[in-house]
Amino acid sequence: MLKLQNITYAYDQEPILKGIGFSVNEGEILGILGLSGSGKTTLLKIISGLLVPDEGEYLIENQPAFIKQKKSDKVASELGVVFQQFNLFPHLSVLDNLVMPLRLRTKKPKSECIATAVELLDVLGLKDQIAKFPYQCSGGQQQRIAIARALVLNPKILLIDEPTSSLDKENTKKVEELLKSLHGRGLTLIIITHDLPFAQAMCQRVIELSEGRVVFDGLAESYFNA
Amino acid sequence: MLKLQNITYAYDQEPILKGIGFSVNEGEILGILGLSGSGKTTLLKIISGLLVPDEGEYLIENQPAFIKQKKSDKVASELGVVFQQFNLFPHLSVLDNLVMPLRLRTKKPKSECIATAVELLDVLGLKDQIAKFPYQCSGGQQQRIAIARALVLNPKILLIDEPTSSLDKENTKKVEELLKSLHGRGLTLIIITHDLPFAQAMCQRVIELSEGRVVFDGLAESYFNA
Amino acid sequence: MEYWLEILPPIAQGFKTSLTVYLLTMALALPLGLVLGLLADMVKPARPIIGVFTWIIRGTPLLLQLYVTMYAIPLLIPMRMDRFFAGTVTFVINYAAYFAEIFRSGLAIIPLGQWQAGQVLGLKKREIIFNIILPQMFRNTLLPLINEAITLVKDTSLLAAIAIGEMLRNAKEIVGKDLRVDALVIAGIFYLLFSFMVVSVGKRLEKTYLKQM
Amino acid sequence: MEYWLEILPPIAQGFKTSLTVYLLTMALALPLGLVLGLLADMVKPARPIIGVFTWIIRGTPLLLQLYVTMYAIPLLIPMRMDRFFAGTVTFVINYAAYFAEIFRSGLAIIPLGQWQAGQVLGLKKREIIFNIILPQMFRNTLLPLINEAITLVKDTSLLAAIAIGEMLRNAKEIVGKDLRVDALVIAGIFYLLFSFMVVSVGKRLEKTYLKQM
Amino acid sequence: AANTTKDTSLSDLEKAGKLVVGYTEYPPMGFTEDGTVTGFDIEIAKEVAERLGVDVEFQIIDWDAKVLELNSGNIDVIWNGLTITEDRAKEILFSKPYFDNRIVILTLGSSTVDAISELGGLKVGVEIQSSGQAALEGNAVFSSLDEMVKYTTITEAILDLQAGGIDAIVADEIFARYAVSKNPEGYRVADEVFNSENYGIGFRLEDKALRDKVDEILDEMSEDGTGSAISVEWFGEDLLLR
Ligand SMILES: Nc1ncnc2c1ncn2[C@@H]1O[C@H](COP(=O)(O)OP(=O)(O)OP(=O)(O)O)[C@@H](O)[C@H]1O
Ligand SMILES: Nc1ncnc2c1ncn2[C@@H]1O[C@H](COP(=O)(O)OP(=O)(O)OP(=O)(O)O)[C@@H](O)[C@H]1O
Ligand SMILES: [Mg+2]
Ligand SMILES: [Mg+2]
Repeated sequence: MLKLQNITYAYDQEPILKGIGFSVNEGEILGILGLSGSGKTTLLKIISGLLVPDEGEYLIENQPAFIKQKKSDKVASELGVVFQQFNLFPHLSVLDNLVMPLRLRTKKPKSECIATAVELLDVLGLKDQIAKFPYQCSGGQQQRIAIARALVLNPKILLIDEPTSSLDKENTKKVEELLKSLHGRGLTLIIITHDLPFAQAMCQRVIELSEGRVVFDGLAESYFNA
Repeated sequence: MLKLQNITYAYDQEPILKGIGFSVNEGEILGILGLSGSGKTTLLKIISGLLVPDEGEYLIENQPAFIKQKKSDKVASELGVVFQQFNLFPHLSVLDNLVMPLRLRTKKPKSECIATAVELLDVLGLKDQIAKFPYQCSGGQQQRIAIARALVLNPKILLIDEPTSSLDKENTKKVEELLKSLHGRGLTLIIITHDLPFAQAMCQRVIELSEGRVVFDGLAESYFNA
Repeated sequence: MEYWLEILPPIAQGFKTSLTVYLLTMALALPLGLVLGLLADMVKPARPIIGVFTWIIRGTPLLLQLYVTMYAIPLLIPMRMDRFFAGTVTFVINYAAYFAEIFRSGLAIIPLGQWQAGQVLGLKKREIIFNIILPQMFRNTLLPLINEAITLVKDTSLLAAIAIGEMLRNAKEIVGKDLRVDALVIAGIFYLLFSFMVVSVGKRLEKTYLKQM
Repeated sequence: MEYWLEILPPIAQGFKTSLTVYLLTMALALPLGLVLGLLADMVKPARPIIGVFTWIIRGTPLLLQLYVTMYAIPLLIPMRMDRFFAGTVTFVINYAAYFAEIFRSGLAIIPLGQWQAGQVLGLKKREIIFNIILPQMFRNTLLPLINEAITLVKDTSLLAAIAIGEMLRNAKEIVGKDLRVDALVIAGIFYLLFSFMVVSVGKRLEKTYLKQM
Repeated sequence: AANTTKDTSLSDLEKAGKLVVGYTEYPPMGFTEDGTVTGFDIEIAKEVAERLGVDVEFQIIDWDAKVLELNSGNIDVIWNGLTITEDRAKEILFSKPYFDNRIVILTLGSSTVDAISELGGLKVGVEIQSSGQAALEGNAVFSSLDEMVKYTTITEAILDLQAGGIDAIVADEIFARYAVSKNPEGYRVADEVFNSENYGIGFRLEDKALRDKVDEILDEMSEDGTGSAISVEWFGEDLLLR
């Protein structure tokens, strides 16, 4: 489904990714692990089309993801992304953070969009927060809102950066169950995380980044048993 | 050292803390646990003097922490705080995020302050990032910068909100060791976390919040073995 | 009092003229300035061109610009210039330059993450701008915009320079004729009420946009 | 050309006057506006008072304010008002009101977390303001401030109303005398150069302050 | 108020030792040339001050603020082609008329307008509240004009005349003659003129003693020939009115 080959990226001359290659198959759950600063978030921004790689090839469903430095429409329409810093819309209520993109993307009537959004927020234990603004929510609530916002559009592939960093055990479980059920319905998942128990519970395959290179790429089982 | 009695707090009529009471002894490591949204961060803001409780008493070294709704000087001079969202200074380099408060508080010569800051950043594996600005740092790097900024002032008590949320195992270890060594030199610690292994490794005593009340207050051992 | 009633009509007539130019200028200069501000923020090659434009327009007095449109252009392209049209066009261009810089400022301080969040949600550029960027930009720029909106109230008096009978000129005319300053007092009250309305609209917008977030 | 050299000295002389008032106004109105903006942002009871002040000052024309300082005050308190002093004081108060609103805007959008971070580091209010808040506020307000700074260049021409020999008046005098517009062209060039300097300073500050963060 | 308090204007002036004359840029009555103030009014005023035994200081003023300047004491007299009108006399104490100014039609050199009646159907410019405006409004031709366009300054009227925005200007003769003298090809003055008007020196309402003294000096100057000499120097003929 996704295929990256020899991708390099540098921030102002400082090389971060030094030739990354791997592929993601449809319906897979891939974990991306690595130390803080190893380039996981940078890689996520490349996969989601926000950064253009300096070199290398990136194919999405066998077509180039970047055509003349501009990302193809496919990238945005098939991918959902949860950012490490959430990037919620501060001027919109929690509900509108979901409803606004949903309405624009699906053109469905407002009431229908609201119903979809409320349902999803409820699953993540956020029913009481829908009228609040992001700044009025706790850290873990914000994280779940960000997850809900990415999922409400029903992406084919979900990229998610540290999804459980601010979550307690119980909420982690909720997220885990939600993602697994969506995976059961065909969602492909790419999860960046340092939460090893969570990774072990979720991922089928794992790659590990270190100093800008892939140092492990294989089954989760063999990674965690090594 | 700190003593809270029957503290209540509400955001616009929505009661969050409903009568919190506990005390912190000198040299203790106290963990505050609880579900997302249970009021941990709110409690931290009260302890650090940023929110004035609606009711209840809060004593710091046997003196009221708030005098006529205004926090006493003691609060700021003895406490160090790491926020859940870091609140780094975006206009200052990583180094200056530490040096600026250090110079203002200690009035020591600049070179000395820089040396102190660089040393601490080095311990946290941030030596290569000192010239960057916060937005140029990865999530885990930002978290460590925030920890460093609170520690550089040598507080007597450190309040720290989810200190390992964005950290991998290796960096969590670094933070753990640093905090333990400072504790050995007399630092009192209040740690809000949902990272149970980390809590177990660090804390002597634990309190658990649920729906605005303290539902557990006792030794860490008995909490984790329950 | 009787005297006031007597001099009110020409002042009110002038006020109507001033108000018309005011509303036209706001209605046209705001969107024009917004487009320029967005271009300067988003389209690298457009930046220096807009930079020169805003420099020249802001760098020369509005009065001089009115002279140029009204008295110099007809010398180059033989034509009879309509006073009202010339005045309005000049005001729109002048204010668009100031608005453009304010909008550019308001855009520059929106975190990159907001654009990125819109992009990964698959929103079109236009949708991102209207639903994510502009609401946050208005918050950042509201008070400076009110400043300019108030300045415009008073700048309408410059229309007199191209012989348009705006309020202040009509009032001054009465003062010159009757040698009583009542007309200026009335004009002053009109200006103050007008600017008070602008400030009130601003305060109401402030409540919606300037709240914490 | 010879004619230009002949009319240059009075224009340059006027420019010197305009420049002096300009520099004095900037040097005094910026800090005054800053204090007002900070008070309005931080001290709740001060807000309505400052609100009324900025409304009245911004709501009435600068020209009228010059008349009041120069001609009305001496009628109440018998004194000979120094023209230059009256002009400068009026300009400072007027611009402080505009600056105050811009600063208030720039302060309102700084996240609360920045204040809180300063507070828990045990910094004094003054230290927080100077080291954390103001640098971020300048970033938020730089371009609107440049707008006002450019407007001030041209507003100095209002000094003519209280008979101060600023540049534009001197130029107009020459036009009236010689019935040739050369003097206005020269004045226009002076204004353009002056505002270009202001814009350049702005661009330089932009590089330091308006970068991503 | 002037009757109840004693008029000390003359002695005050002698005490101050100088006469402050308010003027605007209005060539050739008063204007700046090569950095010094000169003109017909200015030269007369210098002579008057000399005979008063005081120094003279010329203070340029904004014409809109002339009464304010006078009443606030910044200047002692307005002396710059100030037309005597009934309305103004309520605010200003006038000297006897000293100059006769006629109102004329100024056009581009290419125009053929020569009579007032020919203004019918044309756009005519005036300076707002000037004697030109009053003269035009008072004339029968006013109702047949295409439009009377009012400018804040006469300079703008000249600019618009050149730009083709208007066809003629009605203004003071001295200004019109001055414009023609600057550019004899470019402008011309129509033969037929409107009524004439008189210039006077403006004093504060209570300064009667000073006004009377100045009038007395002007009479002297007229008799001994100094006045006419100055007039001839500026206008080529004796226009000083007594
Ligand atoms: N805008 C930037 N400019 C310069 N350097 C950057 C920028 N963004 C990231 N970096 C650097 O690139 C490296 C990789 O950053 P990245 O955010 O990809 O790390 P990460 O693997 O996601 O780490 P973490 O687990 O801490 O989030 C880090 O050393 C970081 O300092
Ligand atoms: N400014 C605010 N206005 C209104 N409600 C708020 C505000 N801040 C927090 N809350 C609400 O108060 C409750 C407690 O928030 P708090 O941030 O203290 O939770 P927390 O225990 O730190 O959670 P987490 O582990 O997710 O960070 C939450 O339900 C939150 O939505
Ligand atoms: Mg990251
Ligand atoms: Mg929290």
